[in-house]
Amino acid sequence: MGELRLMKGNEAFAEACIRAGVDAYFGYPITPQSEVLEYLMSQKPYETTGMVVLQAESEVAAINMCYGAGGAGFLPVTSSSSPGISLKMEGVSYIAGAELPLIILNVVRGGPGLGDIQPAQSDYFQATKGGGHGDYRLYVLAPSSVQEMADFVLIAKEMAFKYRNPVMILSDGIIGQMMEKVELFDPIPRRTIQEVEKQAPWATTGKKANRERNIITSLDLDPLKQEQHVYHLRDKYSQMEREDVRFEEISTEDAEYLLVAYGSSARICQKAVDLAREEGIKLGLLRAITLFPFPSKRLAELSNQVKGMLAVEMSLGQMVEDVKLAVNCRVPVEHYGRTGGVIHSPVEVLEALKSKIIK
Amino acid sequence: MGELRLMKGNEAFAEACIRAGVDAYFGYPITPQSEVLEYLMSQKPYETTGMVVLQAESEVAAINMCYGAGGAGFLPVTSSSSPGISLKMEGVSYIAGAELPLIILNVVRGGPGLGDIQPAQSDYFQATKGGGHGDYRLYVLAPSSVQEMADFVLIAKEMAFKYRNPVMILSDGIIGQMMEKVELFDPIPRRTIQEVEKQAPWATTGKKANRERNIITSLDLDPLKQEQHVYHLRDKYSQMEREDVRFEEISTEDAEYLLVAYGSSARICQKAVDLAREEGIKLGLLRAITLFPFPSKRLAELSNQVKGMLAVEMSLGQMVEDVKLAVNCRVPVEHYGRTGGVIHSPVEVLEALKSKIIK
Amino acid sequence: MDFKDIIKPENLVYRRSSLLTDKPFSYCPGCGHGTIHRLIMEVVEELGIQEITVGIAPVGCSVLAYEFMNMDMQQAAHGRAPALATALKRLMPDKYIFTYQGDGDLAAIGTAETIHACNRGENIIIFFVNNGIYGMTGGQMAPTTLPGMPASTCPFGRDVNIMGNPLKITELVAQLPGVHFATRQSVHTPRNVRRAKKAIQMAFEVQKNKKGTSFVEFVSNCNSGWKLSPVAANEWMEQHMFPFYPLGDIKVDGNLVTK
Amino acid sequence: MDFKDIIKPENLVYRRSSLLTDKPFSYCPGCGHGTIHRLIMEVVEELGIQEITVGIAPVGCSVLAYEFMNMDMQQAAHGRAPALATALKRLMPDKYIFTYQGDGDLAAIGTAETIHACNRGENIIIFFVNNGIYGMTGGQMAPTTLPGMPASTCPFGRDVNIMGNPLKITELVAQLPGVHFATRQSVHTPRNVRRAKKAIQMAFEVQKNKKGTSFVEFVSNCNSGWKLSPVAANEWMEQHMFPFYPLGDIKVDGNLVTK
Amino acid sequence: MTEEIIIAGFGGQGVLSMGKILAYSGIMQGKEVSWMPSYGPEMRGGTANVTVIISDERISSPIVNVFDTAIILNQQSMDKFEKTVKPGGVLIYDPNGITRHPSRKDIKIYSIEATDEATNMGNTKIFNMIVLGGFLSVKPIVKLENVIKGLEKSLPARHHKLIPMNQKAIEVGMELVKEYMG
Amino acid sequence: MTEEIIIAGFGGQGVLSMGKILAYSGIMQGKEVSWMPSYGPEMRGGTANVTVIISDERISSPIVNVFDTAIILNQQSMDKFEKTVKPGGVLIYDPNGITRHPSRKDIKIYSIEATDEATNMGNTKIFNMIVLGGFLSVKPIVKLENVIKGLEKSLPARHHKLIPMNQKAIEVGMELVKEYMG
Amino acid sequence: MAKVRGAIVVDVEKCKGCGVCVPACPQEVISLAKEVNGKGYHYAYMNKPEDCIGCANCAIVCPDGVISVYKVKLDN
Amino acid sequence: MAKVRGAIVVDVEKCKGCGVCVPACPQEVISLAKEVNGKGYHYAYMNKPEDCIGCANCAIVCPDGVISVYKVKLDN
Ligand SMILES: Cc1ncc(C[n+]2csc(CCOP(=O)(O)OP(=O)(O)O)c2C)c(N)n1
Ligand SMILES: Cc1ncc(C[n+]2csc(CCOP(=O)(O)OP(=O)(O)O)c2C)c(N)n1
Ligand code: SF4
Ligand code: SF4
Ligand code: SF4
Ligand code: SF4
Ligand code: SF4
Ligand code: SF4
Ligand SMILES: [Mg+2]
Ligand SMILES: [Mg+2]
Repeated sequence: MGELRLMKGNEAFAEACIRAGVDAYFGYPITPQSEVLEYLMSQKPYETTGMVVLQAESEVAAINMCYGAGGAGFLPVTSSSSPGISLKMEGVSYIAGAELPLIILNVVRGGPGLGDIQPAQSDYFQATKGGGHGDYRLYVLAPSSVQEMADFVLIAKEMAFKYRNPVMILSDGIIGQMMEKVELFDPIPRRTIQEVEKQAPWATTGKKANRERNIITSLDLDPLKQEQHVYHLRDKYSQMEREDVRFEEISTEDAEYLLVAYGSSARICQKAVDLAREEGIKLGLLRAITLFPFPSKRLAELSNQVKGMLAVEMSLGQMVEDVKLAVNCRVPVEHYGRTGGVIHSPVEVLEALKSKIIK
Repeated sequence: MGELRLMKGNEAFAEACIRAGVDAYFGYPITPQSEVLEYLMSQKPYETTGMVVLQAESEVAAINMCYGAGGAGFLPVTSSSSPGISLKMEGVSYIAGAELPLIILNVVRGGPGLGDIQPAQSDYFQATKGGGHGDYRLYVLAPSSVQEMADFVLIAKEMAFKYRNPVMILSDGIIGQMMEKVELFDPIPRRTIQEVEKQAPWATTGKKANRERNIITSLDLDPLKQEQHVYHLRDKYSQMEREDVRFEEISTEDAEYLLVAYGSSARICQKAVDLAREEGIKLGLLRAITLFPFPSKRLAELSNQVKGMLAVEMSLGQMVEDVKLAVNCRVPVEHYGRTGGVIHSPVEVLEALKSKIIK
Repeated sequence: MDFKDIIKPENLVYRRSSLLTDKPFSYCPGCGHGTIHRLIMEVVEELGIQEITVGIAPVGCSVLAYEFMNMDMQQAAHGRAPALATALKRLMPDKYIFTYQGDGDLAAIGTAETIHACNRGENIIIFFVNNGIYGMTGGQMAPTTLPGMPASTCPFGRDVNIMGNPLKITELVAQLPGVHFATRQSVHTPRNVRRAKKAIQMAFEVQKNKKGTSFVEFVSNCNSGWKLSPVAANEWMEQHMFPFYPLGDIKVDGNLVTK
Repeated sequence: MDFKDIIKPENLVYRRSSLLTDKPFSYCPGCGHGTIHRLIMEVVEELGIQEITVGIAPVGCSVLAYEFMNMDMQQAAHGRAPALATALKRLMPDKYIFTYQGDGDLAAIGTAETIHACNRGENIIIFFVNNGIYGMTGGQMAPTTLPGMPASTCPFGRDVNIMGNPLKITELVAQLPGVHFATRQSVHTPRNVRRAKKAIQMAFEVQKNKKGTSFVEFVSNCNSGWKLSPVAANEWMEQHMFPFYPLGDIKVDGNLVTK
Repeated sequence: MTEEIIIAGFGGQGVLSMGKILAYSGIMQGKEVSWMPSYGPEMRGGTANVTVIISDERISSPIVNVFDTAIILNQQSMDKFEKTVKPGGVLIYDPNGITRHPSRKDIKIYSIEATDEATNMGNTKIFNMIVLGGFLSVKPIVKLENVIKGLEKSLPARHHKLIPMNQKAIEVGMELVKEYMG
Repeated sequence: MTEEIIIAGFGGQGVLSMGKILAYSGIMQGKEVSWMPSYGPEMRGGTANVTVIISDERISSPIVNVFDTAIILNQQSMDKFEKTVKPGGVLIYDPNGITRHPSRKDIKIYSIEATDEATNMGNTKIFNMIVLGGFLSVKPIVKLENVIKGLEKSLPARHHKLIPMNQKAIEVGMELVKEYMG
Repeated sequence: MAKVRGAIVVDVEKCKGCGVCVPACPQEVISLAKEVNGKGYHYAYMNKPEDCIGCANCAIVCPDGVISVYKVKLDN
Repeated sequence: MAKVRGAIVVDVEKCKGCGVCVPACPQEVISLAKEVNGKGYHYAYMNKPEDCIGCANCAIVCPDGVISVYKVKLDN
C-alpha cells in the first residue's frame, strides 16, 4: 500500500505529477487551483526528478511552453481555472493538431467571464466539444475525489502517449480545494533523455545522423493533406471511443431511474441515491469518468432498463446533450443543476428527479 | 434600390459596418479576413462617420478593446479567423457575462492549429456551444452570400442591442473571399454620444449627477447572485429561441429527404438539390441562418414529413448533433462533409445522400 | 479648550473624498490600495471631472475598485485594462480615462497591452500599484518580486537564475515616445502621499492636454502577502523595495529625467 | 584560362550550406529571409551542432522555415516562439535552441512572450527579422512600420498619431538584465552579410557559455510588401530603415554599447 | 458512524488547521474523512469555515448543508450556522465576542471560553487546540492518541516540538467545555 | 444561361482583375455573378486562379469543379485545369511558355498569343484585357458596352483615362483569338 | 504655546486598526485601543488629544480614509 | 595582371532573377539573362566571366543560395 496522506485535490494532483515522472509544469496562478504551482515550488522537484517547474507570464505563454515541451517528446502539464483555460484555447488546438502529449487540469469555477471562484461544471462543452477551433477532441477525465486527482495523472499520462493527444482533467473547485485521504502511488522515475528519444522518435530532440529531421507542426497548406490529417485525428477519436471509455456504476443493477453525473456532482448524486433508496425509489447512478469519449454505449444499454434519466451537472445543462444523443430517445432525459458557483444538494437532486422524471 | 457593387464578402461586411453606423472596429490581420481591416483603413470612416478603426497588437487586445467600447454603450466590431478567434474566447465569455453589444466575424479556415487557410466550417461547436468558459451563448448568424455579409450586419446590430449580447457572424473562406453583386443599404448615421447614452443608460459614459454610477462587470463573488445572473442570461437565450430563430427553406414543400446546411455549404447543397430534382429525387434544403438559436422547432416539424436528413457541413460533423437533438429520433439523421479546408461538391453531397440516407 | 469644541463643521480640514462610496474597502488592514483609491478620487473631486471620467478596474485585489470609486467604471479581464482604456478614450476623446492595475496584471499577463497602449501614446493614465506580489490570489510571485524575496510560488525566495530578474516596467515604458509622463511614488508616509497626489494631478493635466500616456507607479505594501504587520511592511518596503524601485519622476514632459 | 577550367571541385570556395534542404525557398525573389536562413545554417554547420540544435519557426513568411533548415524544428503559434524555446531549453539545457521570428510575430502579438523570455534570460537565441511589415498576410502594418510608410492597413502611410510610433523592440529588450547580447544587422550587401554572420556566431557562443539571451535583429526587405523591386527595396531600406533602425551592436557581453 | 462538522470563525483563528488536524486524526483512526474549506479572497478580514466529515464508510458528498456539530467562533458564523445544526445535534461556541447567544432548543449547546484560556496560558496560537479539545470531549469520535498522530502528520517536522503544548491545550479544552444553559 | 469559367495563370498576369472585370460586366448586363479566387500565400510565385460564374439565375454554389470555359495562362494551370472543362466546353490559352499543349478532343480549344501582342503593343499590363477580348469573341455572353461599364466600375476613378486603351486591347484580343488545331 | 489646535475623529467601526496612522503623527497623538470594534480590530484613537495640531498627516495616510481632521487657529 | 581568377555557377532553374547579386559584384561580372528559366525568371549569369575574382560576394548575398563560387590562384 502506498503512502497515505491528507491532501487537497490540487496538491494531490501536483504530487502525483512528480511521482508520475512528469517532465515539466508551466502555469499561471488563478483561484481555485494556485496550490498546484505552489505545491510544486515547495517540493522543488527540479532538484530531485529534474522536473522543470516554471511560473509563466500568462496562461498563453504556459500552454505554448507545453507545446514546446511536448514537441520534444516530454510530458508537460499545465493547470488553470476557467478564464485561464479559455486563454489557452488556441494553444490547445495547436497541440491537438500537432499531436503532442499534454495534461491540462481545469479546476472549474463559476462563469461566464470573471464570474466567481466557487465550484462549477459549466466548462463541459469547452472541454468536450472543442473550445478551440477546428475538428479536434481532447481525452477528458473527470475525477470525483482527491484520490482520483492523483490517480488520473497516471491514466492521463498513458492516454497522452497512447494517442499523442492532449488530455484534459476536468475538475472543479470542490475537488481542487477539499482534502481527503489519498494513497499515493510509488514514484516512477522520470525518463532519461534517451528514453524520451526512444519513446518519441518523432520528437525534436536534435536531428541525429541516422534519422530524418523531425518536424512538429499543425500546418498543412494543402487542404487535401490537411483533410487526411484530420481524418487521422478522427480515427484516433474513434479508437478512444472503442478502447478507452471509463465510467462507474452505482446501484444500477436494479435501477428504475438513473442519475448521470460526473466529478463532484457525482459525489452529491451518490448521496441522493442513498436518500432515494431510503425512500424506496430504485435509483442508480452512472458516473462518467471520461467525458470524451462519453460512455454513450453503456447509457444506450441502460436506456433499455430504466424509465428515465436525469443528467445532474453544475451548469445550465451541457452534458445532458450527450446523454440525449446516447439514449436515442428511448427514455426521457432531463437536466438538473445549479450554476454560477452554487452547489446543489442531494435533497435538491432527489426533488428534481421526482418532479422532472418520476412525476 | 441601394447601390450595386461587386465586392468580396469581407469588403461587403466592412462597408456594411460603416453604413450601419458601427462605432468601432478593432482587429488583427489574419487570412482569409484581412480585407475587413484593409477596406476600413482605405475608407477612413473615422473622417466621415467618426467610426474608430484600429489595428490592435493582437486578437486578445482587439476583443478587450471591444469590451471597453461595448461597456460604454457603443457598438464595436471585431473580426478574425479560426486561430485568432480561439484567442478571443476569454474576452468573449467576459463580454457575454457583462452583457455587452458586439459583432464578431469569424471567417473560418481549416484547423485545428495553424491548419490551412482554406474555407471550413469546423468552428461550429466553438461558436454555438461556448468556446469560452461558463454558461453563455452567442447569437450566431451564418451568411451564405456576399449580400448577407452586408445585410447581416444590420441584423447583428439589432440583436446585439435587443439582447445586450455578443453576436457572432460565422462565415468562412468562401464567403469572405468571393465577390458577388451586393446591393448596399443606405447609410444609417452613427449615433451621437447623446443617443448612445439614451439607448444605453447602463453604459459607462461618465456618471451624470442625475443617475447612479454605471458599472460594467462580469464578476459576482456571491455565487447565489452569480447564479441569478446566469439564470437571467438563460432567459435571454430562451427568448432568442422564441423570437429570433432564422432559417430559409428551399424546395421543402414536397421534400421526402432533407439536407440541413448553413453558410457556403448551403450554397453547395442548393445545387445538390437541383441535381437531385433532375434525377427525380424529392430533396429539400433547410438552411439554418441562426445557428444559435437553432431552427430546431422547424426541423422537428419537418421530421414528420421527410424520410431522413443529411446534415452537410465542412467539418467532421458538429451541427449534426443539433439536428439530431431537434428531430428527436423520428427520422434518421446522418452527417456528410469534407474537412480541413476541402470543399465538398454538389455531386458528392448527392452521393452521400444516396448512400447514407436513401440507401 | 477641549478637543470636542474643535470638532465642528466649520473647522473641518480633512475628510474622506465624497467621491468614495460608503462601502468599506475590501482591502486588508493597512493596504496601500485604499490610500491610492482615496487620492485618485480626491483629485477627480478637486478637478470636478466625475461626470466625464471612467475608470477601469483590473483583476487583482482592486478588482472591486468599482464598488468604492463613485463613478462609472468597467472591470477588465486580467491584464487587459489598457485595451479597454484605448477603446474608451478613442470613442470619447473628451472624457478622462484611467486604468488601475497591479503588478501581476500589468507586467505579467498584460505586458503586451501595456507596452502597446503606451507605444501608441494613448491619452490615458495608467495607475500601476506595484506591491511585488500577486495579492489577490494569495501571494504568488509577481514580475516585480525582489530577488530572494519569498512568495507562495517561490517559497525559498525568488531565484533570479530560474525566475528572472524583477521587471522595471516603468523604466521600460518610459523609453517609448508615446509616454509623456512616468513617475514612481509611494503612499506610506504623509510626505509621500502629498507627492503622490501631485503626480496624480499632473497625470490628469497631461491627459487634459492630450499629450500622451501617463504612467504612475505606486510602490505599495501587500502586508498580507509579505506576512508582515502593516507598519513593519512599510518599513520593509523602504528598506528593500525603494533601493530597487527608486521613487521619483522618470519621464516628465516627454523627456527622460537624467539622474 | 577559360572560366570552365576554374569550375572544379578543388577550387570550390563557396557553396550553399549542406544543412539546407533541396527544397527551393518559398520566399519572393530577393527576400532577405533566404539569406538569413543560409547564414544561420552555415553557422550551425560550421559549429557542427546540427544534432543538438532545435529551431522554432514562427507564423509569418518563414512559417515554413522547417522545410528548408535540415534540422529538428517546431512551428509555433503566432508570437509564441519564445515560450516554446523556454521549455525546450529548460528541458534540454545542453542543446542549442533558437527562435526565428518576424516583426509582427515578435513585436506585436508576441510582445509579452518576447519580453519575459528575455527578462528571464533564457539561454536561447532570438533571431528577429524586421522587415517593417506583415509579409505573409499581404503587407499589413507592423509595429515596426516607419512613420508615413504605407502598408495595406495604413494605405495612406503610418500615421503615428493614430497608430503610434514604430517600436524599437531591440533597444527595449536590451535594457533587460537577462539579455546578454543584442545587435542589429542586415544582409543586403556582402559586407553586411559578413557582419551578420559574425553576430550569429557570437549568439551561439553566448548560448554555449550559458550567459543568457541573445537577440539578433536583421533589418530586412519585404520587397513584395513594399511594392519595390528587390534591388530598389534594398536601397529604400538603406535610406529609410537604417536611419531609424541603426545597424550595430546594442548590448555586448551584458553591457549596453554607448554610442 | 458519520459525523458532519462545520467549524467557522474569523480568518486568523486557525479554523482551517483545526479542521485539518481533526481530519488527519480521523485517518489515523482508520476512518474516511473529507475537509472542505470556504476559499478565496472573501476570507480577507471576513469569515473562514471548513466542513469536516469523518465516517466509517466512503463519503459521498463532501458538501453538506446540515451538520451533526457546529463549532462557532464569531458572531457572523453564529448568525449563519446555528440554524444548520441537525435537530439533536451539537453546537459548541466560544462566547468571546458573541453578542447574540444561540437560542435553539432542539440541539445541545456547549460553550468553551477558549479565547480567555489561551490568553491565560499566554499563547493565543493554541486557541484552536483548546476548542478542538472541547469538541473531542463532547464527541469522542477519535481517540486522543490518534489526534496526537494527526498532529504529527499535519505539522511540519520542525514544529513537532510544539506537540506536547498542543496536547496540553487539547486536554485543557476537554475540561473547559461546559453545557450552555441558555 | 449559366457560364462557369476558370481563369488560371501566374500571380502577376492579372488573372484576378480580369475575372473581376468580367464579373462586373455581367452585373452591368443585369446578370447574377460570382467571383471566387484562390487565395493565400501560395500565390507567392505560384499560380493564381479565379472562378467566375455568370448566370441569369441566382447562383447556387460559387465553387464548381467543372467549367464551361477554362482560360489558361501557364503550364501549371494547363496541367491542372485542362481536364476540368466540361465535354463540349471551351479552353482558351496563351501558348507562350506552354510546353505541353492541350490534347482533349471533346472540347473546343482556342489559342491567343496575348503575351506577344502585349509586348508588341508596348504595354504588358494590357495582357489580360487581350485575353478577355479573346474570351468574349468566343463566348459573347456580355456586350462590349457592358464590359466598358464594368471597367469603369472596377477601376478607381483616377485610372479611368486608361479605359480606351483597355477597350483597344479587348478589341485586339477579339481579333487575335483563333481555333487551335492540335 | 501652540498657535493651532487640532482634533481628529476616527470612524471607529470602520477603522481596521492597521496602525499606519500612529507613526505618521508628528505629535504622537494616536494610539490603538485595547478594545476591539465590531470587526475585532483595535481601533485608533487620540491618546493625547491636547497635542493634536490638525496637520492631517494621520488622515492622509489612513488607507481606509476613516479619519476626519479639524483645526482651529488660536489667536491668544 | 590579376593574381586570382574566379568563376561562379548559378543554379539556373532555382535562380529567381531577383538581381541582388548584380550590384554585389565588385567586378560587375553578373547580368540577368534576357531569357527566362522554367519558372519564368530572368536568371543571373556571368556576363564578363574573365573579370570574376571569386570573391563570393554575389554568393553570400544571394537570398536563394543558388550561386557556387570557384577560385584559383594564378602564380604567373
Ligand atoms: C486570465 C486570468 N488569469 C489569472 C487570474 C487570477 N488572478 C487574479 S488576480 C491575479 C494577480 C493579481 O496580482 P496583481 O496584479 O499584482 O494585483 P494585486 O492583487 O497584487 O493588487 C491573478 C493571477 C485571472 N483572474 N484571470
Ligand atoms: C493568432 C494568429 N493571428 C494572426 C495570424 C495571421 N498571421 C500570419 S503571419 C502574420 C504576420 C507576419 O508578419 P511578420 O511576423 O512580420 O513576418 P513576415 O511575414 O513579415 O516575415 C499574421 C498576422 C495567425 N496565423 N495567427
Ligand atoms: S492581499 Fe495584499 S494587496 Fe491585497 S488587500 Fe491584502 S494587503 Fe492589499
Ligand atoms: S512577402 Fe515579403 S517577407 Fe514574405 S517572402 Fe515576400 S518579400 Fe519576403
Ligand atoms: S490608519 Fe486608519 S484604519 Fe489604520 S488604524 Fe489608523 S485610523 Fe484605523
Ligand atoms: S492631525 Fe496631525 S497631529 Fe493630529 S492626530 Fe493627526 S497626525 Fe497627529
Ligand atoms: S541573387 Fe541569386 S536568385 Fe537573385 S538573381 Fe542572383 S543568383 Fe539569382
Ligand atoms: S565571385 Fe565576386 S567577382 Fe565573381 S561574380 Fe561573384 S561577386 Fe563578382
Ligand atoms: Mg500585486
Ligand atoms: Mg515582418
